[in-house]
Formats: sequence, structure tokens, C-alpha cells
Amino acid sequence: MRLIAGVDIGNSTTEVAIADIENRPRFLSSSLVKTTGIKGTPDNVAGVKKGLEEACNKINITVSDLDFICLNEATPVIGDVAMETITETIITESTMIGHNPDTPGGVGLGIGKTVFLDELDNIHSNEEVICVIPKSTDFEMAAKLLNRATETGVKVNGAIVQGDDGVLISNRLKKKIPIVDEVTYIDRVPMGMMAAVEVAAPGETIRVLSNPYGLATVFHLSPDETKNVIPIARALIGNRSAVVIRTPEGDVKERVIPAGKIIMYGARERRVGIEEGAEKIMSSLEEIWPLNDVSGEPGTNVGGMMERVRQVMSELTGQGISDIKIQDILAVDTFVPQKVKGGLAGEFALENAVALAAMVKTNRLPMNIIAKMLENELHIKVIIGGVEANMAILGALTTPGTDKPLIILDLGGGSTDSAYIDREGKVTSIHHAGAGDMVTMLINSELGLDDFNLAEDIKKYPLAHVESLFNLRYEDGNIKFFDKPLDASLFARNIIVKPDEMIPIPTKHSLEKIRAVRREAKKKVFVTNAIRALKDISPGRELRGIDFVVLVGGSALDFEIPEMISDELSHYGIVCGSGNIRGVEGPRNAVATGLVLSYYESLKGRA
Amino acid sequence: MRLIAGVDIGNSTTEVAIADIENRPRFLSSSLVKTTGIKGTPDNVAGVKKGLEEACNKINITVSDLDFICLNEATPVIGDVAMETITETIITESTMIGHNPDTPGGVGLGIGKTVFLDELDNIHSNEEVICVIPKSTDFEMAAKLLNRATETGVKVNGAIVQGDDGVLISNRLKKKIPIVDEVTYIDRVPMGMMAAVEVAAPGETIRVLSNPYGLATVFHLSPDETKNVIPIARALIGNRSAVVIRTPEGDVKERVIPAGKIIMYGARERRVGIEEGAEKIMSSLEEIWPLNDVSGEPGTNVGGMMERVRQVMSELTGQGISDIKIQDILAVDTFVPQKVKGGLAGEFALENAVALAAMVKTNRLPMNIIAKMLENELHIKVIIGGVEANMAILGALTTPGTDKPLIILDLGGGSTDSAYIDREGKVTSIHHAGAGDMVTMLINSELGLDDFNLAEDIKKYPLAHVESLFNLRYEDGNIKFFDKPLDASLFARNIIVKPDEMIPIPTKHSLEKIRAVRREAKKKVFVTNAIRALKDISPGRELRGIDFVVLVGGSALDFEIPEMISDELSHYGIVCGSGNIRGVEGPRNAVATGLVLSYYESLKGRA
Amino acid sequence: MGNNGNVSIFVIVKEPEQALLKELLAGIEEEGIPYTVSSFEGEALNETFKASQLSKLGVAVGVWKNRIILHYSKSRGFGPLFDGELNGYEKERARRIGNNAARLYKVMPLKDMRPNITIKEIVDMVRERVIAALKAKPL
Amino acid sequence: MGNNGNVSIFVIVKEPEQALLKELLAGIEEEGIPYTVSSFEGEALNETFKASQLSKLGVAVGVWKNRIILHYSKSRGFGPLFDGELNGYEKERARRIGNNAARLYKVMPLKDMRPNITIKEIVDMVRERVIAALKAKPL
Ligand SMILES: Nc1ncnc2c1ncn2[C@@H]1O[C@H](COP(=O)(O)OP(=O)(O)O)[C@@H](O)[C@H]1O
Ligand SMILES: Nc1ncnc2c1ncn2[C@@H]1O[C@H](COP(=O)(O)OP(=O)(O)O)[C@@H](O)[C@H]1O
Ligand SMILES: [Mg+2]
Ligand SMILES: [Mg+2]
Repeated sequence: MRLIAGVDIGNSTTEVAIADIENRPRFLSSSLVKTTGIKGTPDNVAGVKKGLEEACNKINITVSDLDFICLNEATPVIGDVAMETITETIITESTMIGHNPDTPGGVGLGIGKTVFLDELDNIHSNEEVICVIPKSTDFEMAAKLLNRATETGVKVNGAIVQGDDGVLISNRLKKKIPIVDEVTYIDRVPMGMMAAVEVAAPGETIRVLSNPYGLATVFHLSPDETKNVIPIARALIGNRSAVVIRTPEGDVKERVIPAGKIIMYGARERRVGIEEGAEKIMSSLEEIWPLNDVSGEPGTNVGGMMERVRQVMSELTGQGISDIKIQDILAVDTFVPQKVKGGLAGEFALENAVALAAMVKTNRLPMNIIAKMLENELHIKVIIGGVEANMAILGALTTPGTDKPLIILDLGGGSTDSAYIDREGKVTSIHHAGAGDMVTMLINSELGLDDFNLAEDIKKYPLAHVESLFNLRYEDGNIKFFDKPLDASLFARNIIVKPDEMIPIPTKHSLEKIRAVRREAKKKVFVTNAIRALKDISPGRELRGIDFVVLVGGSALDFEIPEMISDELSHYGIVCGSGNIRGVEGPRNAVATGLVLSYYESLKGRA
Repeated sequence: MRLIAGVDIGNSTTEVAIADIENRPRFLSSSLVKTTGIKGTPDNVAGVKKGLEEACNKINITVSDLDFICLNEATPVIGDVAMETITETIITESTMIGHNPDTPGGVGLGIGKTVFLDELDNIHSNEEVICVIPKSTDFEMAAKLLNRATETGVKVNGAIVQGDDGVLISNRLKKKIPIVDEVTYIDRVPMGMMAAVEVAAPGETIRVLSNPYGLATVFHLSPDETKNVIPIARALIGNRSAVVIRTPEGDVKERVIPAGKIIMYGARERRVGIEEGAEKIMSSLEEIWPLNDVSGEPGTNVGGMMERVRQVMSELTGQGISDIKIQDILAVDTFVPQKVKGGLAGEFALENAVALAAMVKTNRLPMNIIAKMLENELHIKVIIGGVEANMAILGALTTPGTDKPLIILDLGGGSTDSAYIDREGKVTSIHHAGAGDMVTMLINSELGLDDFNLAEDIKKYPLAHVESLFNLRYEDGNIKFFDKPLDASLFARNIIVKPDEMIPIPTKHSLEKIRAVRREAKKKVFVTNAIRALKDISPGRELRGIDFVVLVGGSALDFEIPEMISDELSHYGIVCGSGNIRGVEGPRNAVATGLVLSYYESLKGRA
Repeated sequence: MGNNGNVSIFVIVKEPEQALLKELLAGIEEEGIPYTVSSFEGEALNETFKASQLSKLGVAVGVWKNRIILHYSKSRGFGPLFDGELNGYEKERARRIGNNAARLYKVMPLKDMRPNITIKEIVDMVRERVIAALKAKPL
Repeated sequence: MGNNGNVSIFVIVKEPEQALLKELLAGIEEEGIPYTVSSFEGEALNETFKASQLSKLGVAVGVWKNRIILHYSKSRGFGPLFDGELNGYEKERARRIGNNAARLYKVMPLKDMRPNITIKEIVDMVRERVIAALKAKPL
């Protein structure tokens, strides 16, 4: 017995492989623990010890039985993500109420001047009005007053109600009218103005107020005025109910926020405003690839973000800030639901935004310090093995069905790392910004969750809808029953089903919407990066020459990312799938396994 | 009173507008009926008479009270649609069973040699087997035999069952194994071969058999063999259960079917194989635009389709076949679910296909014959009004909020027609292949319905899911209750809710899937065509100069198409929405209205 | 109760606090579900449970003075979904319990049934009572 | 019936045709829903209706000789979803009725319950009976 442990310290995860290399390497055990502290720092030692203990426990030995430890020469790559909103919707002199109460009243379109309920008595008969009803008025009283006004000849054509009383009032009216309720800030409704209230039948959406020419018809707009109502019409598309009020200066504007310029230095220099969008940024990047550095316009949001990345990296490595170079970015178009400024019912608008991931590479990380500390604590010889990319390739090649030439894509948290081994065994490697953490950020912001842990769970686990107190339906239609009633707070909610826990998702989004956002985020980051990585690392940037692509790393454990990438690559005739290291480990343990194999080879070489 | 009727005979619909033009035109009535016969033929007379009667009835006059009838100079445009499948999945020596029974048994992955249930007694202990169980064997007997084999040491690792007995057998086993059931053609399963059975937990999908390296691990495949299993892995992605059997010559192939070349004649000539896909066809088309004619390689499917269009048009107009020119095509990538050749359980694969719409323009249609017939039957003077495009523009400009310069998009059944009026009043027009009928065809084939009427209904009405015998839930989440129980055949089904009818959709597709197909089809045809039309008709092919776009025609009544187009155009700052002819007709009656207005103007001119 | 009388939420009452009952019923009505009100004798919890079994919608609400009980037949003997005494000013809360009675059948997310009275609500309540008192005894 | 005994589909029987009963129960089991079998006295349709009211899943099946009745409590007095006599060889059909009993609770599309026996099924049935007869009286 000659026991050797390969140890791979990653940004998120530390992995261990233990083998007996007396004759041929015979792998006996492995483990996976969270990395303690930032990769490449002495804080890592605690995690490494824990990983070694876990792996040793599984085969009933102690760490002191090990003959030798091989540490990875960790790639000094660090990623960071950020998000910039680039549009802003502002309502001046509130004109639009586009929110979707669960239970509006009546159906149809009503047009008239806004008047308070108390003022109905003073209205001339035959006048056309939209009645505004505060929460303090009881629904019976409200209905009584509306009926009385109608009897005296006032044309009450619709109502805007503060409380959740739409159906209640409608049920008590002699002449039915469309009623939008739950309008929180009813005191901000301008009075004496022309207003239109539209409620669609259940299962349908409004058709008049979401069409600019519908608005033009209702409010007798001139062609020029019609041009100005586009944002209103757009914002109301898909709603079941809406109110639009026309005030002399009323307006809804979508403003573009200058978020700063990003400056890319490569073959040439390129400056792109963040507000020009991700596509522009990425195509400019491709024009000047490979990249030497990126900076952001000082004093702007992007500027701040780029400085933060540099700062962290500089502290970690002890290099000067100016020596830190950003070597890749990934920009992705996204949107962020944000409260509309000046809205009356807490309306949200989907603002456009750009998400950015940045990747920095520095000199060697101080792994030798970690090695020394381990040696002192464990009294076992520790060496630093070969380059991480080479080790990963060695490990990946233990996946059944693989052969050189081969590419691995290590789908991690902060970066997507790839390595290529040609027929002769020469290895090249490259790193791209953007990976699992960026997906989580996109899910978090597009769903407006403001909860990174929840977003991470949404990323990792399938969704379900609680259909009764005793059963739920998974997103694929399968049903699961329970013996005891579920908590009432889960009732009718969309939830995430973890192995040991059910977590309700506290938003009004439909299950399909959440699913679509989750899948889009994964595609935007990983399908894009897989293609970028393969192009940048393939000989001659030509995908058609590649035979095997093996996916490894934490995000290769995802229940849909590997399939998305495989699907995309199948167009090129590439065999792509999650790795299965040594036929048993799945997409994990590639580097740790490679370290062991490489050490064994080096011994043979010497012998 | 001086009553005049404008009559617009369209391919699908005949529309009438009646006005008194004594002083200024005062519109009194309108109507809409189905066009009788093919547009431009004497068969149309019946429909015109019906339309006139309906419009007259509404204002209590008779047709003989009319002073004058204005007929449109119908645009001689005819469209046709067709579909070509360009890939085919074939299983030689059946190796894959990828179907998704509702109730498979057990969970996990099992590997072994296929043996019949009756042969279990002859199997050596310690041998690893997958047991094949025919429907004729009772589930209790099957479970008993499996348990007995397990007791004697045979490793029964999984089962393939013909009947719907997966859970029943699993419940009776002492050692749980994955079981795939409802495998119809169990007699075609090759025996004595290595097989793998995988069943995922509810809510999850299989992970091993859908990964090429998973298959390589299971079957000890060489790298070269691994390349050949990509189609198997791909076909199994997303399944909850699957069986893969490895036979010496077993193979799954995706074959590209040559469907013939399409030959486009424009500035230059271009030949594109249908199997190269829609994108290639459309980009070649753009290179040589404008088009003079299109033909298909003789003796191929495309060739046949192009000849059919020419034939119909030639019969209609009496022009020689060689005089008929195809002036536009729209190609769209799509997919068709088709039974896999050689499958064991009636598996379907999504084959790639290309859908084609073609548009033909000929000389003037013989409208004068129709006019004569009308005059003889009704004893009212009938004239043929101006060019259809000019009339449509005149009518569209009655939409509140519009102004010159303006573009109308007439979203019809067979073609998308557009017209542009500049500031000076000059009108140009153009026609593009592909409209409502193509959307219906795509829905029909992508969902595998084989029922054009059902597809048309899916296109036009929202979906709902019947949740109990007394309620349904619309696709937007709204719920509707009923007093009496719904028919049991609707229970738990996805249905289309028409105003007076509920139609179950007889497929296993989820509501979300049907919705996604419906929306994608609409986008593929109408968003594409809106952009094509605007580019081809805008001065200098520049969209940014256009202010107003008005949507008219039958497909502008759709509950989501106008919003999709508006959404796309909003990026260019264009005001776009459904027309509202004369502020009351919605997107209908534009041409009929234009005919009346134009006649009135011509009178004024003469006076 | 007509032909379809038990196709409704059963609301059973004994000496109910009228203001709360009104809001409770309003909550059910706003969600668009029918209800039937009848009076009960005997133990409130037990009677509400029985009523939920009889309702074809499987939902019953018991109101005894200011105590409100919400029972769902599909709770399969795991007790009521709500059982508590409300203060006279907790009208919002009574409304939400009514909403939830309907939402149980509609399978829509339930609203929070915990007391969450705001300062503003208390002030409003006090003001309301003062006005009522003033009206009753004209100055 | 344990603690949760009525969280199941109630199958009530009187002199049931055993082959049909077995397939019926198998149909429920294959769909993963629990059932409880007990015998009944009295009128079959009425008893099945009552059983469906008692079942927490709201589903009951009555089997009286070769007559099978499927009742759903949510049918609100609009009669049973199935009531008919099966031939002894209609085992497939009994299985499908069992599947549907479970699918009512699972809210899954129902299978066709109409008789649709094929020639092959009749031949199989005859062959089965001949074999049984042969086994009973050894040659
Ligand atoms: N089961 C899983 N499903 C999806 N993503 C996962 C899963 N487990 C880990 N991840 C993701 O993997 C990423 C970390 O990958 P890892 O390879 O551990 O990083 P590193 O190589 O930097 O140590 C995180 O974004 C995390 O969300
Ligand atoms: N309510 C509707 N929703 C969606 N599509 C519709 C509706 N009514 C008609 N259509 C579609 O409009 C098309 C016919 O348009 P129309 O303008 O009548 O044709 P044409 O101009 O050739 O007479 C058909 O494809 C039909 O499906
Ligand atoms: Mg409401
Ligand atoms: Mg089954």
C-alpha cells in the first residue's frame, strides 16, 4: 500500500481523491467539502483537512496513514458579477394604472371624467363620469350612491376603487360597469380629468387601452399625441384590467440611464456605453479579442464595478492594483422589475438592464504557503502538482467513451474554464467570465426576489405547485401526495422541492414564468460561454473539428445545463455530456483524480 | 339621401360599408360575410348579395334602396402553404425505448441481459438480467417469479413490461427495481442483449441514459462507439423513464431527407436545398430581392408544390401556366412529431421540417364580370373602384390618431399585404407570402394534430385546463365555475374555450407547450413578415423614418398577434396598433370604407 | 336552499358580531363564490367541521360572537385552518378570512390571517366609534 | 382502517365477480392511490354514493356481481360517472375503471370506459377458460 491523496482547492469546493499507487493507481475513496476562505489563502487549510478526514473515514483509515498529498496549482482566476439598469419608466402627473387586481368588477370599457363618490350629487345629469371610491366608504354605501346617481341620469361609466371591493360593488349595481380595485394611492388620482377604465372577461386581456389607436379613439388624440402614448399602451399589454387618465401634462416616459462606458483594450481599443446593450458589448469584444484589460469610465457605475474586482484581487495576491488585468467579460441583456415612479397602485415596469461578469488572472497564487502549513500540521509530505488545466484533462479522460483530442469545460461558480488536449497530448487552457453565480444573479433580479439563497435554490431544484393541502404537482406534471396536511402558507403557491425542505416562492409569477426565467438565465450564460470557450480554444476557432467535449464542475451537476449545452453542440456533431470521472464520480473530482494520476506517471518516469 | 355601398371581396371575407354621401359621407351600416368561391370568380356574387342584405337590414332598408355600388379592384394575389420534413429518425435493430409511460415502477438504473420471464428458471445465479414481461402474464405471477429468481441469487436489475403493470409489479417485489411499462411491441425486444433501464423519481428526469458518457459507462463503449450513441442520448433528454438495449448492429440514425432544391430568380439566381433550412432560404432570397419567379427542382416535393400554386392560379385567371410568376416565398423552420421507424413503444421523434408559403400575382382579376352580374341581378349601378391598396389606405386613415406618412399591414389568411402613403399622398403597395393560414398549418403540424379546424381554433381562442368536473382554469390563471358537471371526457384535459363551445385537445402536450407552439408560430410568421414588409416598402428600406403603422385584416383581430408586432416595432419608435376604422369598426372594413370615400372624392372632383 | 343550495360555502352563526360577519361574507363574495348562512346550536368547532363535510365545496365558516372558525373538508381531521377570536375593529382580518374561505376552493394563495392592525386602523376605528356615538346622541 | 383509513378510495362489494374486482383494484393501485375494500348491504347505487361522501378522496366504487359503479363526491348529485354491467372477459375495462377512480383524484385525463373488446381478447378469454377447465379435470 502506498496511499496518495490528490487535493483540489476550488473557489467554492475542495475535492479529494485517495488512491493506492503501489502497482497501478487504484482509487479507494473521494470527498467533497466547501472551500474555507478565499481560494489560495491560508484559510483553505481547514477545508483541506476536513476533506481529507472525510475521504479517510470512508475507508476506515486515518489521515496519518497517507503517504503523500498532491495539491493543485490553483488557477488564479476570480470572477465578479454586477448589474446595471439602463432604462427607467416615469409617470409624470399620474396617468396610468396598469396593475392587475385579482378580482376586478364588471367587464367592458367605460369613459368619463373622474369624480369623487361624494361629489356625485353635484353632477349634472347626462354627464359621463368615472367614480373614484376611497377605502373608507363601505361597499354597500358606495353601490347605493352609484345607483342613486344613475337613477338621476348621471352616466357612471366606470369606477376606480381603493379597497378590494370591485366584485362586491359590481354585484350591487343596477347598471354594470367596469371597476378596477385595489388602487392603493387613490388620493393621487387627478380629479375632473378624462379617464378610461377597461376590464376584460376572465381568461382574456384588455384590447382597447393596450392599443395606441384605441387610446387615440378614447381620448380623441391627434396623431402627434398618439405617438406619445406608446409607452402607456405597451405597459398595459397582457393586463386583465387597467385605468388610463388623461391630464394636460400627463406623460409616461421611458428614460435611458447612462450607466457609464466600458473600455476594452485588445488588438485595438473599444468604448461601449452600457446602455447600448450586451450584444454591442460582446460584438465589440470579439472584434478586438484577445483582451488585455478592461476598465470602466471613472465615476460611473461600471467604473466602480471594475475597480472593485481589481481591489479584491490585489488584496488577495499582494500585487499592486495597476498590475491586475481583467481578461474577460460576459455581458448579458436582462430586465429588472422596478416600481414605476409616480404609479398609483404600486405598478411595476420591466426595466432593461445589462448584467456583467468580469474575470481577472494574476500571477501564481501562494499555494506553497498552504502546502507548508499542511505539512507542518499533518506531518505528511505535500507537493504542488502540475497545472490545473492539465490535471483536469487527465482526470476527465477517465470518463468512459472519451479520447484525445478532447475539450473539457469546467462550469464553475465564477468562471467557465476550458482546456484542450490535442492528439499528441499538448494541453492549452483558457478562462471565461460568467458561470453559475451569474445565473443565480439573473434569476434573482429578473424575478425581483432580492434573496440570493432563494435564487440559488430556484436554479438547482425543480418547481412544483401546491394544489391542495395534501398534494403538489411538479413542473413536469407529476403528482405527489402527503399523509399530513402541508402548511397553509404553502397552499396554492409555487414552491421549490429540495430533498428535505419545501420553500414557497413569494412572488405572483406563474410557475411557467419562473421556469422560463430560470432556463433563459442558464442559456444566456452557459450556452453562450460554451460556444465562446470552444471557439477560443479550438484549433483555428473551428468547432467542426472537435470530437469530445466533457463537462465538469459544480454547474455540470445542474439538472438542465448539460442538456442545454449538448443540445446546442449536437448541431456540430460533437459528443458532449457530463463527465463521469473514473466511471463513478459523475462530473466531479476531475482535478483531484488528475493530480493522483500525474504523480503516478511522474514516479514511473523516474523509475 | 344618396346611398352608396362599398364592397370588398377578399380571399376569405367579403365586407360592405354603406354611407349616405348627400353632403359629407355619413356611414350608416356595415357587414362582414364569408367570401363565396375563390376571389375574383363569379361565385363571389352570392356572398356580395348576402353582405349587402345584412348591411341593409341593420338600417331597415332594402338593397334596392341603394343608389350605387363600388367594387374593389381585387388584388390578384393568391397564397399557398406546404411543409417538407427534412430529417428522419430510424432505429435499426431496435435499441431504444424512450417513451414516457404515466406510471412506471420503482426508481434508479438497472443493467443486465434481456431475458424472458419464463426463462428466469434457467438463469445462472449471480447473472445480471433485465426481465421482459408480456401482457399475458398476470402482475401477481410476474412479481412471484421475479421474487423467486432473486431468492435463488439471480440479479434481476430491471424490467420491461408490456401492460400497464409497472407500479403493481414493483409494489410486490422484495427488492425494488426500475420498471418501464406500456411497451407495446415487446415482441420486438432483442433477447440476450445488454440492456439498461432507468426510471427517475417523480418530478425529475433521467440523467444517465440521456448522457453519451453515461451510455459509454453503462455499455463500456469505445470512444468511436460513443460518437454513435449521440442520437440515442439526445432523444432521451427530458424523459422520466427509458430503456436502451445494445445489439451488435443496433443503431439510431438521424437521416437528412433531400426534399428538393428551390430555385429563386431575382437580381441573380439562387438554388438552395430545402434541407439547408429556412434561414438559408430567406437570406438567399434577401440577396437577390426583388424576386421575379421561383421554381422547384422538377420531380421533388418542392417542385410539386410550386407547380400546384401555378396550376391553381392559371385555372383561375385563364393565363397560361408559364405566365404565372411566384413573387414571394416565406420559409419557416419547424418540426413535426413523427413515429420513429423501428421503435418499440410507438416512440415519437421531433423531425426537422421547413414550412413554405408562396405568393403569386397575376394580371387583373376579372372583376368586371362580377360587376356586370351584380348589375343585372340587382338593377343598381356597379362600378369598380380604385386600386385595393389605395382604398385600404384611405380607410385606414379614418383610424383616430393616424396621419400620413403611414403604412398599413393587412394581415390576411394567405398573404400579408402592405401599403405606404407618403406625405404627398402617393401610395405604393407590396405583397408578401405567409399569413394566418401558415400559422394554422404550423400549429397543426407541430402539435401533430392532423386537424386543420382544431388548429384554427387553437390559434384563435385562449386555452384552459379542466381542473374538476365543475371548474376550469384559463391559461392566465383565472378560474371559471359551472353549475352542472362538465362532460367527463373534458376532465383534466386542456381545452379551447370558444364563446359557445368547449373543445378538448386530444394530445398529451401540456398547456404550456401548446401555448408556446401557438405563440411561436404567430411570431415566426407575422413578426417576420411585418419586418419584411416594412423594410421592403419603407423609403430607403429604413424603418426609423416611419411614424404610423396600422394593422388591419382578419389576423389583426387575433388576441396576441397585434401585440407581438407592436412590441417588436416599439424598438424602432413606431406607433403600431390595430386599426379602428372610422373609430368604430376595429381593424375591419378598411377597403370597403376607402371605396366609399374615394367615390365621394371623385364626385367632388368632377363637380 | 335551492336545488344547488349546498354548492356553496356554509357559514353557520350563533349570536355573531354583525360587523365581523358582514366583512366575512363580503370577503367570500368578492372572490366570486356563493355562500349560505344558517344558525347553529351546539359546539362551534364541531358544528363547523360537520358543515364543511356537508358543503359540496368542502368549506365552512363558523361565527360565534367574535370567534371565527374556518374549516376545510380536505383537511382530513387535522383541525381547522383558522380558529380565533377577533376584536371588533379587526374588520380587515375578517374580510381576509372570508377571502381565504373562497380561495381554498379556488386554489389561490391564501392571505395572511394573523392579526396585523396598524396604528392607522386603530385611529380609524376610534374615530368611527366617536362619530357613531355622536350620531346616536345628537348634540 | 387505521388512523388514515378513509384517506383512500372506498371500494364496496357484494358478491363481486372476483376477476373483475381484482383488475379494478389493480387499476387503482397502478395509479398509486390507496383503497379500502368493505362489503355492503342495501341498494348498490345509493351505497356507492354514500361511500363517496365518506371517502376523504371523494371517490368510491361499488361492485355488485358484475355491475360496477364509479361515484365521485364532487359530482354534486349529478349521478355516477360510470354504472354498468361488465362481461367476465372485460378485464381490461375493469382495469380502466380502476385507473379512472384514481385519476379522478389525481386530476388526470380519464381513460375510455366504453366496452371495446377485440377479437383477440375474446379468443384469449376462451382459451383461458378451456385451459382452466382442462386443469380442473385432469385427462
Ligand atoms: N446540484 C447543483 N445543481 C446546479 N448547480 C450547482 C449544483 N451544485 C453546485 N452548483 C453550482 O456550481 C457552482 C460552483 O461550482 P464549483 O465547481 O464547485 O466551483 P469551483 O470550481 O469554483 O470550486 C455554483 O454556481 C453552484 O451554484
Ligand atoms: N378572431 C380572429 N382571431 C385570429 N385570427 C382570425 C380571426 N378572425 C379571422 N382570423 C384569421 O384571419 C385570416 C383571414 O383574414 P381576412 O382578412 O379575412 O382574409 P382576406 O383578406 O384574404 O379576406 C385567417 O387566417 C383567419 O384565421
Ligand atoms: Mg377585487
Ligand atoms: Mg404504469
